[in-house]
Amino acid sequence: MLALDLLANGLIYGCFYALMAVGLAMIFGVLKVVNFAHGEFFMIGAYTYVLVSLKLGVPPWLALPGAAIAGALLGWLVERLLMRPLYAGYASWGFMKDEYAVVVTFGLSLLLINLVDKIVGPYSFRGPPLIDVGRFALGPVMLTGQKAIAAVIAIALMIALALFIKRSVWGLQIQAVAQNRLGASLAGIDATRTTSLIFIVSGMLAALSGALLAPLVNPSPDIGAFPAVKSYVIVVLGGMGSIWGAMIAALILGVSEAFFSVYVSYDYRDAFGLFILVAVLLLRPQGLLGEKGREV
Amino acid sequence: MSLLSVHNLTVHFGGVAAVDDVSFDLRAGEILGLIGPNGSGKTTVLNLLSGFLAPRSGRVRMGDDDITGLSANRLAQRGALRMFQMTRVFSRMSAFDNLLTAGLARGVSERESQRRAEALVDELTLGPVQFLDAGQLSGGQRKLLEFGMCFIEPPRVAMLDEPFAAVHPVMREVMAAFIRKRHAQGSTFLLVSHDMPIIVDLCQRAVCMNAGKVIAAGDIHAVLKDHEVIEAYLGETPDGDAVPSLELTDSPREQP
Amino acid sequence: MLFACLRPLAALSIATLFALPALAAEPILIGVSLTQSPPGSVVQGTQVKDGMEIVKDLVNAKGGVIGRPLKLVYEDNQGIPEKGRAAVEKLITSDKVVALAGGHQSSVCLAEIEVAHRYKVPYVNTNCWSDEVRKRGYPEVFNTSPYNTLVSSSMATTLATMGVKRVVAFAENTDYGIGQAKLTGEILKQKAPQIDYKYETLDRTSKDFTAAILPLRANPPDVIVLSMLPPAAYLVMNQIYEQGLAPSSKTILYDGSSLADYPDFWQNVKEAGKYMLSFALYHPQMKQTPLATEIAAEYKKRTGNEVNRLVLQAADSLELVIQGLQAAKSTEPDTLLKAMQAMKFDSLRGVSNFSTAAGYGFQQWLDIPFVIYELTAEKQPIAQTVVIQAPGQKFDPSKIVRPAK
Amino acid sequence: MTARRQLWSDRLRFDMGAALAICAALALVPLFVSGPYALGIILVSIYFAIIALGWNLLAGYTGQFSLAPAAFAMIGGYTTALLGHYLHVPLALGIPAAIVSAALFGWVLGKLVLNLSGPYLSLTTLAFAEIARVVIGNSHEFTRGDQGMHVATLTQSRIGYYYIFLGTLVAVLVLLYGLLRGRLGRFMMAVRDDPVGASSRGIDVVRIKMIAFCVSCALCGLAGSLYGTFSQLVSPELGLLQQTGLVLSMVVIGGMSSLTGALLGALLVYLSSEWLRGFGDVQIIVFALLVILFARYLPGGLWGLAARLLQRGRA
Repeated sequence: MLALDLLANGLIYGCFYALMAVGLAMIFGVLKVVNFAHGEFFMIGAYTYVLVSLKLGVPPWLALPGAAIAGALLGWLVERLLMRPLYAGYASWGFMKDEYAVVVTFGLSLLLINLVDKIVGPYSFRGPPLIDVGRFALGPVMLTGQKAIAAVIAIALMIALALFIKRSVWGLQIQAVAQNRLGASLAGIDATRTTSLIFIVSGMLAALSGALLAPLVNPSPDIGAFPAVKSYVIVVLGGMGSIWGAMIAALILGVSEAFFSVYVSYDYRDAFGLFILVAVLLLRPQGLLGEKGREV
Repeated sequence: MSLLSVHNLTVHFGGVAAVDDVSFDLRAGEILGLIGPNGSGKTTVLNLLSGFLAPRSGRVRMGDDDITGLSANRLAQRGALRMFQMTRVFSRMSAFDNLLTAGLARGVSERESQRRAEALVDELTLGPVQFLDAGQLSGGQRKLLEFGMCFIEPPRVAMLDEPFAAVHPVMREVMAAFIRKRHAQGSTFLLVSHDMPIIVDLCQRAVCMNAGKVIAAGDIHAVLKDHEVIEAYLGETPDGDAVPSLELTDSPREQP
Repeated sequence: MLFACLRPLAALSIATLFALPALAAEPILIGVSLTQSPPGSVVQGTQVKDGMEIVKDLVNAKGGVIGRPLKLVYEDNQGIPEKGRAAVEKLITSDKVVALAGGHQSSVCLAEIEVAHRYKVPYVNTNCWSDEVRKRGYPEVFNTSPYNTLVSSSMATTLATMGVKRVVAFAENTDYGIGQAKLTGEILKQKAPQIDYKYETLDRTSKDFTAAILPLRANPPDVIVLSMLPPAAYLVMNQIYEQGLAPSSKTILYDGSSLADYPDFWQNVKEAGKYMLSFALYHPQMKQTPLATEIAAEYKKRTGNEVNRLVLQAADSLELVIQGLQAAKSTEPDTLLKAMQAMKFDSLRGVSNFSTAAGYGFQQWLDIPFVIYELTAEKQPIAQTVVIQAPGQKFDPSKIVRPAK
Repeated sequence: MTARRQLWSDRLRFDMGAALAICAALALVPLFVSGPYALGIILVSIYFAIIALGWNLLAGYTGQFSLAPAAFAMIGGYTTALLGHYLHVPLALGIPAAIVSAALFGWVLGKLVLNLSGPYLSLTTLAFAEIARVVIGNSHEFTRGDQGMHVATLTQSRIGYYYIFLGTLVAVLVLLYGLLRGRLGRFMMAVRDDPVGASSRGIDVVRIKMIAFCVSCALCGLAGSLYGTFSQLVSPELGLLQQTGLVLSMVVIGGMSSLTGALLGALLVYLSSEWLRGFGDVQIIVFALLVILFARYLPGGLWGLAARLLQRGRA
């Protein structure tokens, strides 16, 4: 009974986590760097959704794509203005890419959080629900319309992404660049354009998850911290750059967190995901799915 | 007397035997050629001997002691040095510092390493670039630098993986000369290459591998006349007369 | 070489040194350390600042204090104790403020009062509820803020008079939250040992509390006490509602941190806020000084929001300093201190004097007026809430409205 | 063309000279600056400088890009605080204990990430840091949670503390100099540039990595512990990810793989962030912009720039 509840709730949050994390996973796969501002992509999405619908009175269903566009735009800008040096002129930058990426995105996240804090204000907003269905019981499990619809959309987006990566030309290009940037560009793929595409998609997904969760997590300027840390865990857990791994890891994390916090301890709940992470890395450094990260 | 003896070495990659029951001896003071077509397992053997791969079965002995599965740095400490086809130098240190570091790594005192490094820089004609970061050196210069790093403390056996591949002829010559000189001084070499002229030029004996197996071993000329070897290189040969000899290709010294 | 490195360094340190004290001329400087950027509660920080600004402007409009204008020097402590410590030190040693006010987060206050104590500068605690702030017994620290003992004991009394059997408290993992939840438990043990009370700590940075709520569904308690601050508090409320746990004919929510008058309360909780009992420090029914009403009007004018307890607490804490200055007729910290200890403080919410008994009450305005009201409709303004316990009156359970089955 | 003699030992000596010059300058500051606040700022920036130097040893010289420096400062601080609070251990023992415990945790972390590289290593260290912070922050019974713990102080005199920190900084610099100019330093850089090559030359990569982790974390622990005694308070916020971000930006802005770089970066970044208080509540926004611009348009950092200019000047 309780177990069933936990499982359902865990799975739902798993889907949300997945949506947050895949974007980060894609950037990892291609640039092999940490994007510290990933949480702020989420935040921007959530705020766009909330403000557009609450302040401009746009219906939520239109605000959703609005958020996606905002995220895509941000992703594009970040790639264009900050990430280019990582691979344009590799020779000179190659050796300092880790620290460059971390510091630049760290600065970016500080900037975005405080900009929103000053411009929009510190108060948290509860986004309007996509459908006006209050709480309802699904068998023994209590749901709300928003929670259900958000989960459904999240799954739909996952499937769409999967098809996009597997089937579409762009998707194949992304895979190629992720596996071997040089090789891909030798094969005539415009690695730079592909990378900026990845940032656009990544930003869009993060922003969408922000928008979908806005009615559930009441965004405030520092909301980004929570999806960010979860995403880091999921991405490593799933194996760098492996989108499938990220999805599976997200579900595992969602469910196990739910059970852990009830049957073990609520206080250390947020440390728990990290514990799994460390454990997995010890047994299987390349993550659940995903290419090896070990040195020769 | 054999310095390095390899007994029934075997390693599998995903079911496929990349090295299959390989045995051979490396005699002290000789230059042994390890030849064979691409993908015949030469480099894998080198990885096994230099501690970057652990064999599934088989033994490797150096002198009197068993060195099977020792880690790369242990082997290096014991004097089994390895050079890579893709050079591995410390790109953000000056060439000179690379040599110095290699010396220290082999337990040579700082002052002594200094002295030897200076000597090696001259011998390897690295003088003009010795203070540049190794990352800025040309491919050939890096190979020379690696030679220096191996020989700053004379190794018991030097394993060279395709040292002459994609190197400017002049550099090749410097290397070849370096190898001959050290050989004359009694160093032992295991030379992996599919560049026949050089092999013929430098080696007394050779071991030829194909598809992970040793197909011929012994005197270089004998090996190169061996039918299996020729087939391995040239595929099926027209039976009957005029077996093309691998020795007829011209040796590097006659190249412009 | 040496100078190449030195120049920018010297330039900066000298800038930091001389640029700032330049201000300390004729106006009286009062230091305010509050949260203006995450991770701390910027929501509280903003309200505290609003309250202080209003009082300052009103006072200066009337010619200031002892003939000199007031000037507030703000420092952002980001809700981080360490930053608070540094901020207060800067305010004291570099801005030379005569007194400090505005503290609104227990962990930060605890770091700041150490500095105030070392430099012997008056420190007025605006909104740090943790008893620990008082227990340190520093003569420099005055508390116009509510305190956990007050809230916990009133809640305990309430629960006892309601005659409930099972109570579960959700406490945020801060000194305030855990402190309050524990204290309530202890007091209940004496007052009403028959009540089965337990509390669960929740991480205030987490967003999904369902896992903590679900186990209650099997056997819902009579009351769920919330010792949490926004935004986490809102999420917990919403998720309790989603799970159909409360409000119900059996279970009601009881808020222990005066949530209901935050400007963003209703926008964030909607139907989940209905039928919630709230321990509150402000209600229009409370007796108020003309100044209080003036401030309320001004706040409405400036922000468009109804005045709330935090704004008034901020105003009160600044008022205390002002009255101290008037009594002392000097800005000498120690004269000021003496004056503040000696005087009667007539606040926006009634006259008060500070207890000097050691412990949770040390230099604490003990009889802070409070009410307990119930929110009986969505988006209900405070004025229309149902008062269950009027200021100074007894708690009257019969007034509690419960949702129909 | 013959490049001018530019050996590691020369570069390092030059680097160290510059660093000591800065320290000398710092030693003179109290002659002109007496305000406890101004001294306090420089003092805190020295705290960051020590962490930055520690992290630089690990990331800049050994190529192990850890994201946990702040966490180790926190661990150090709490070691001293807990020992003092529960066992009444005097600081004379409490501070060394902090160094040891930080080194031990560093050893554990090192073991954990031994075979990881690149983003794997970064994120695992990040996870480790977050675990440490969440556990300390939520163990109220033991660590008093977010309220932090009170720590005894070495001296009430601000000048005194200033010179204690400066002295420690110099000691750390000397230690690092000795370590870097010898075998260890060279081996570390070898591991950074090419682990495989290093081991094939006879360098015990594992041992070198572990040493780097222990020393680096020990330095962070020392910094955290000293800092705790100075502010008489340790709180989980010491280990916030933002703090690590701050340290990283210091090193990157100052210049990776350089003693002076780390020191310079720490001083400039922290002092300017304080100086930016003048901007009121947009302070952090301006600061963030500066960080981005520096990282973006000044590869190699200030020290890289300075060094290049000085080279040109000499040649």
